[in-house]
Amino acid sequence: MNRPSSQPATWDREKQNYQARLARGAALASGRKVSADDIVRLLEAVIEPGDRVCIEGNNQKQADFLAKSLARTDPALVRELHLVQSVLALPEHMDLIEQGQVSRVDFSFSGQQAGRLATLVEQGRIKIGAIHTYLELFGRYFVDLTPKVALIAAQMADRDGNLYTGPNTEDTPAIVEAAAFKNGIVIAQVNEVVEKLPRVDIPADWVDYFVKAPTPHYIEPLFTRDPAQITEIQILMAMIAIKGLYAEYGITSLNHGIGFDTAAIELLLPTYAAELGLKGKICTNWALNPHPTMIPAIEAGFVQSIHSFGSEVGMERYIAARPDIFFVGRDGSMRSNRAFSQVAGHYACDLFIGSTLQIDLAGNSSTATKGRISGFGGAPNMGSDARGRRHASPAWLRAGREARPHAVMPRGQKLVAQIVETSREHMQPAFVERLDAWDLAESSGMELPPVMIYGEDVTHIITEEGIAHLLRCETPEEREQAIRGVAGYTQVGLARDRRMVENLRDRGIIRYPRDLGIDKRMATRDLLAARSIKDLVLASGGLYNPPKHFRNW
Amino acid sequence: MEQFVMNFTVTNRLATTPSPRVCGVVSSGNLEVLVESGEPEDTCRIDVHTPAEGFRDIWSAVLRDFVERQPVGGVRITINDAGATPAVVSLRLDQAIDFFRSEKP
Amino acid sequence: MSTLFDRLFDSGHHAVTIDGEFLSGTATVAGGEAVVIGTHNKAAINCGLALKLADAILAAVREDRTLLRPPRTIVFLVDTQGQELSRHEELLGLNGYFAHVARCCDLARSHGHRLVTVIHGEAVSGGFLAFGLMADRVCALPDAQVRVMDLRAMSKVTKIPYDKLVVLAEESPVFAPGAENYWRMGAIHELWSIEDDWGICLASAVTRAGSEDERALLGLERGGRMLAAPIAALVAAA
Amino acid sequence: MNVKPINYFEASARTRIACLVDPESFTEFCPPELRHISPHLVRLNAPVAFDDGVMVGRARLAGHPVLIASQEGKFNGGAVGEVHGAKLRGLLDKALIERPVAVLLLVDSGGVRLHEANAGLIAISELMRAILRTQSAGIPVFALIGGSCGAFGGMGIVSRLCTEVIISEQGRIGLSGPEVIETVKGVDEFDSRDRALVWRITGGKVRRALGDATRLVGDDIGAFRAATAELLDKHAGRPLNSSDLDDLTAAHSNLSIRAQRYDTARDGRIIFQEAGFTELESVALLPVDDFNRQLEGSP
Repeated sequence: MNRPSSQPATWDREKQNYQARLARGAALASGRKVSADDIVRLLEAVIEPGDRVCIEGNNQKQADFLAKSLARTDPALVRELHLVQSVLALPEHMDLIEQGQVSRVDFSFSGQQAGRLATLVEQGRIKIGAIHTYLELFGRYFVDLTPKVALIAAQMADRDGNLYTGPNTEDTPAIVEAAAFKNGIVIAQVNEVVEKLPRVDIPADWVDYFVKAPTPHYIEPLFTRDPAQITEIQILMAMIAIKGLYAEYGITSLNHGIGFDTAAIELLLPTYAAELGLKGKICTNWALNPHPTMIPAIEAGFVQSIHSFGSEVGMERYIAARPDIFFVGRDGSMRSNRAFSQVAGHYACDLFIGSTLQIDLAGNSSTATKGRISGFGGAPNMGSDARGRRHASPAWLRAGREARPHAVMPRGQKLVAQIVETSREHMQPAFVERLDAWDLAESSGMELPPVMIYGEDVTHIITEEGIAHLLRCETPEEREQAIRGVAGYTQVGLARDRRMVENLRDRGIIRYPRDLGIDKRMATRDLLAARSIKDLVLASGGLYNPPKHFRNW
Repeated sequence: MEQFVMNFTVTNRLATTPSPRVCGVVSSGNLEVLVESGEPEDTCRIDVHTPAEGFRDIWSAVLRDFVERQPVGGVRITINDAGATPAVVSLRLDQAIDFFRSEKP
Repeated sequence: MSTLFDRLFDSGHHAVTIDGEFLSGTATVAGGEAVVIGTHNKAAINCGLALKLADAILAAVREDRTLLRPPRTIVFLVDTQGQELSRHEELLGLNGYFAHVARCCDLARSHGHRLVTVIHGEAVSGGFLAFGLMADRVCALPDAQVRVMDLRAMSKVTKIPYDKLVVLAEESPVFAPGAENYWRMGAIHELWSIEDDWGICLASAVTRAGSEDERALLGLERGGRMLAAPIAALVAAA
Repeated sequence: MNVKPINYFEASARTRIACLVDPESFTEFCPPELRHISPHLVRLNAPVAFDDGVMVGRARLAGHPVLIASQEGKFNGGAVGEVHGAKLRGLLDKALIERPVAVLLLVDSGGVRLHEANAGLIAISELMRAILRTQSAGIPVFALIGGSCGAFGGMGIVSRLCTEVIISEQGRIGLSGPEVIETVKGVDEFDSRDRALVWRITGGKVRRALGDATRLVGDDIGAFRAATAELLDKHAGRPLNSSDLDDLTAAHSNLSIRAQRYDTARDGRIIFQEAGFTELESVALLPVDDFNRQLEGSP
């Protein structure tokens, strides 16, 4: 037998490295506590070139002070970093690339920085590993993209370093879990240091350092949609969605996107849907951020439960007062969790409905436009059939039967709907022969065109023209005509085969408002349960406290 | 600015001559539609004023469908558009003609 | 300032005091005493300045009434860059202070005072509305700058290309800056040249100042504002 | 379904008139089919409206004859151009002939229309003089303010010339818009995105507390109608006394006192405080009726 090499095997190199980092940081901390003045030096001490770093931040909560501090480190010391994080939202994230501290990124969404990122990619100054979905990126934290350094944001710490992440827990547990248990350094910025936390969300022994940031971490009120901006066309589409999709399939568990189209549906539940007798029959259980536009539906008793990815600014008191609906801790504040809510949206919901910018003839949809690399966050997880799903529900089973009428083995299908007005302002078409995503992939050297939801996963398209039941189509040709049939006056719509479209209509694959018994003239703003932010405040009994730039009184 | 007129010949004609009606407001993404009685009685004449140039085909498709839905003769319709989508144009035309018909002469 | 006063008032006879951006006093115009109220240094009119203007007008009315003498002419010397832009002024309700100045002008007019404006600097937007435009007769000196907004700023707000605005401004007086444009539209009655004897001009302006608002007709006559008068007449006759 | 009140804020100018006055009583002067559009907008290739963004006419309200104008805030921000301004001015000229109980101006305007800025500025000056003349003739002029554009620029001045000002809490009166102040003076001077602050500076409640508005009503056309009817009853058969020197001297003294009292104020909270409100943070959310009760009950 061959003996292994004489060198004894070492199995804790990473651990030794972790301890060496802690030793370098020790002089700059008092226990786990670091002062804001020392944070840049601490980062320089514990970070090594080539590290995978996660700067926590989603489209809501941001570890903005740590991001700023990292951007102030010496690029000679802190370099060749690989960012592995949900969102590249802050200008500092881009500064890190421009300053040469970061050379590679893996992420999910870039929002406001999409334009700058595209420029940096074209200039060859940054390499993108992949643009993930949230779940996919979280998954890779535990396989091949484990962060070596996690810079996270929490609301409060106690003196020992236990953290309270509060209503905006969001991504923190997933990030910390991966870093803390794989020899990574966890550094938290907190808004306050207190004697006793309302509850412990992250235990102190998973945290290496915490720092009180000079200003509270930024939270974007991303899910606030002012009802005043909802149009008659969106109301019409919401009526079609409620009658032609929700009622038709009896959808009880679901997720909504964040646009005005879905906000319109939410505001029609206590009025239009209630009149149709749908209370208790649809929209009872949600994976959803606490949208303010849900308040009237909740107050009307439409909703049984909501689990959230994150929270929403101004909704704190309302949520705390509705523990029957939201997931609220023993302390009274909500607990969100993006990873779990994404899992819920993917596996436990029967329907996802959201908007998009472009849909092609196969039903592929994308929000990507030329010159902007933005990604899709969680939409692809929600907006895809969960092939691993094994529990049945009437809506899921029915969709499965419609999609595979001849299959021998009974199986369901997730309902994935895109809701979109056929043209945006100034005749910009939502339906196109070819997605802009192809051009973007070409110009940025991406391996895949950035498609948000693949056509094969889309079961329904709703426009102001009507609803297309794509899952009922038998051939790709039928599918194309079904899409053209609701594409209105876009070139795609005008090129439809009128005979085939009439045939699809006879078979209930395309249904226009008149086929559904919807009177278009009823589509007025009077149908909204709330027509302004103020109406939402009143509906909440004064518990909802909207962000100041949403108020007009 | 683009301006054009389209005339559609229809069989239905109005029994009465209601007063002119205006529907909608000229604001971004919206339009106003003025409906009046006009000559000849088998024609629906539609004047369009729009700031978006190069969409005449779409306009004619939208208007053709409208006249198909609401074949009313002896009517003159004038549109001041401010970048409305076809969906909004169709909805406003339907509302305008409804209001017009319900108007007393 | 005193060069201007010397040219405007009879044989340089004037007693006008300068208090910051505010001018007030008396001077001889066409052989009689006139009240002088004005602004200079491109004053940004705020509540405080509006109160001073109003106060001076009320004082003139009160004095002449108390002394039982014929109402004196009031000369407004206008130089304003517009209203002061500030949160504090808005909170106080600057618009209401401007309305008050307008009411005071109207009161003076109804008491028989003739109101003559001389624009000697800028006359811009809200400042001009409050102070100057309410007079019976408005005169502009050669370097007067009258406007709402300059063309570059207008181009930014209306999203109409600047070059296009410049071309269109040649054809029509309705939006581009310039005293000449306001003359064509009837809001400025007289444009004085550098060669004119401004004292004689002012005296003649006082004589010609009428208490009816005939600016729309004047704009029609001068070809700069073709619709204001006929449309107003159409509505009034409906 | 329950019948909801019709929001004044989001109603169109036409709907406001239709719901405000007695049914079927409105006759429009210079109606859209006459097509008196702005030639200046045409020249600049900008969208035009058949009524140029304002309708004027005659109506009855609670039986009282009135002349009425309504600005369309959604068309170019309700801004005043040559035709728009001439219609308003013509309406006030007509008041001298018809002698209605009052002229109602449903103001919803950012002021002068930049596409025809000179014509707009002059038109507003003419309107100011016309209002003063109408009042001198004993006819009151009311401003009703509750639209998305409020009453700004020259129309802010015009509103404060009116005999009565009825405003909703969504309504605003001012001179320079917050965006303009922010652009010129910076975000520290005025953060226009802080809507709550914007309303504490120019909004209906603070204007009512200062006395710049004579009535504060809810955002409901019915509430505007009720308040207008009440004021028409008050004015009917009693011609307005034109302001004399004593009135203006008194007004002057009030404005001087205000300027001194609030000489450094930059936030409406201080005005609510001086008006006797104790819970300053909740004033914004206070229902209109409670606000009015507390205000009128205060010294």
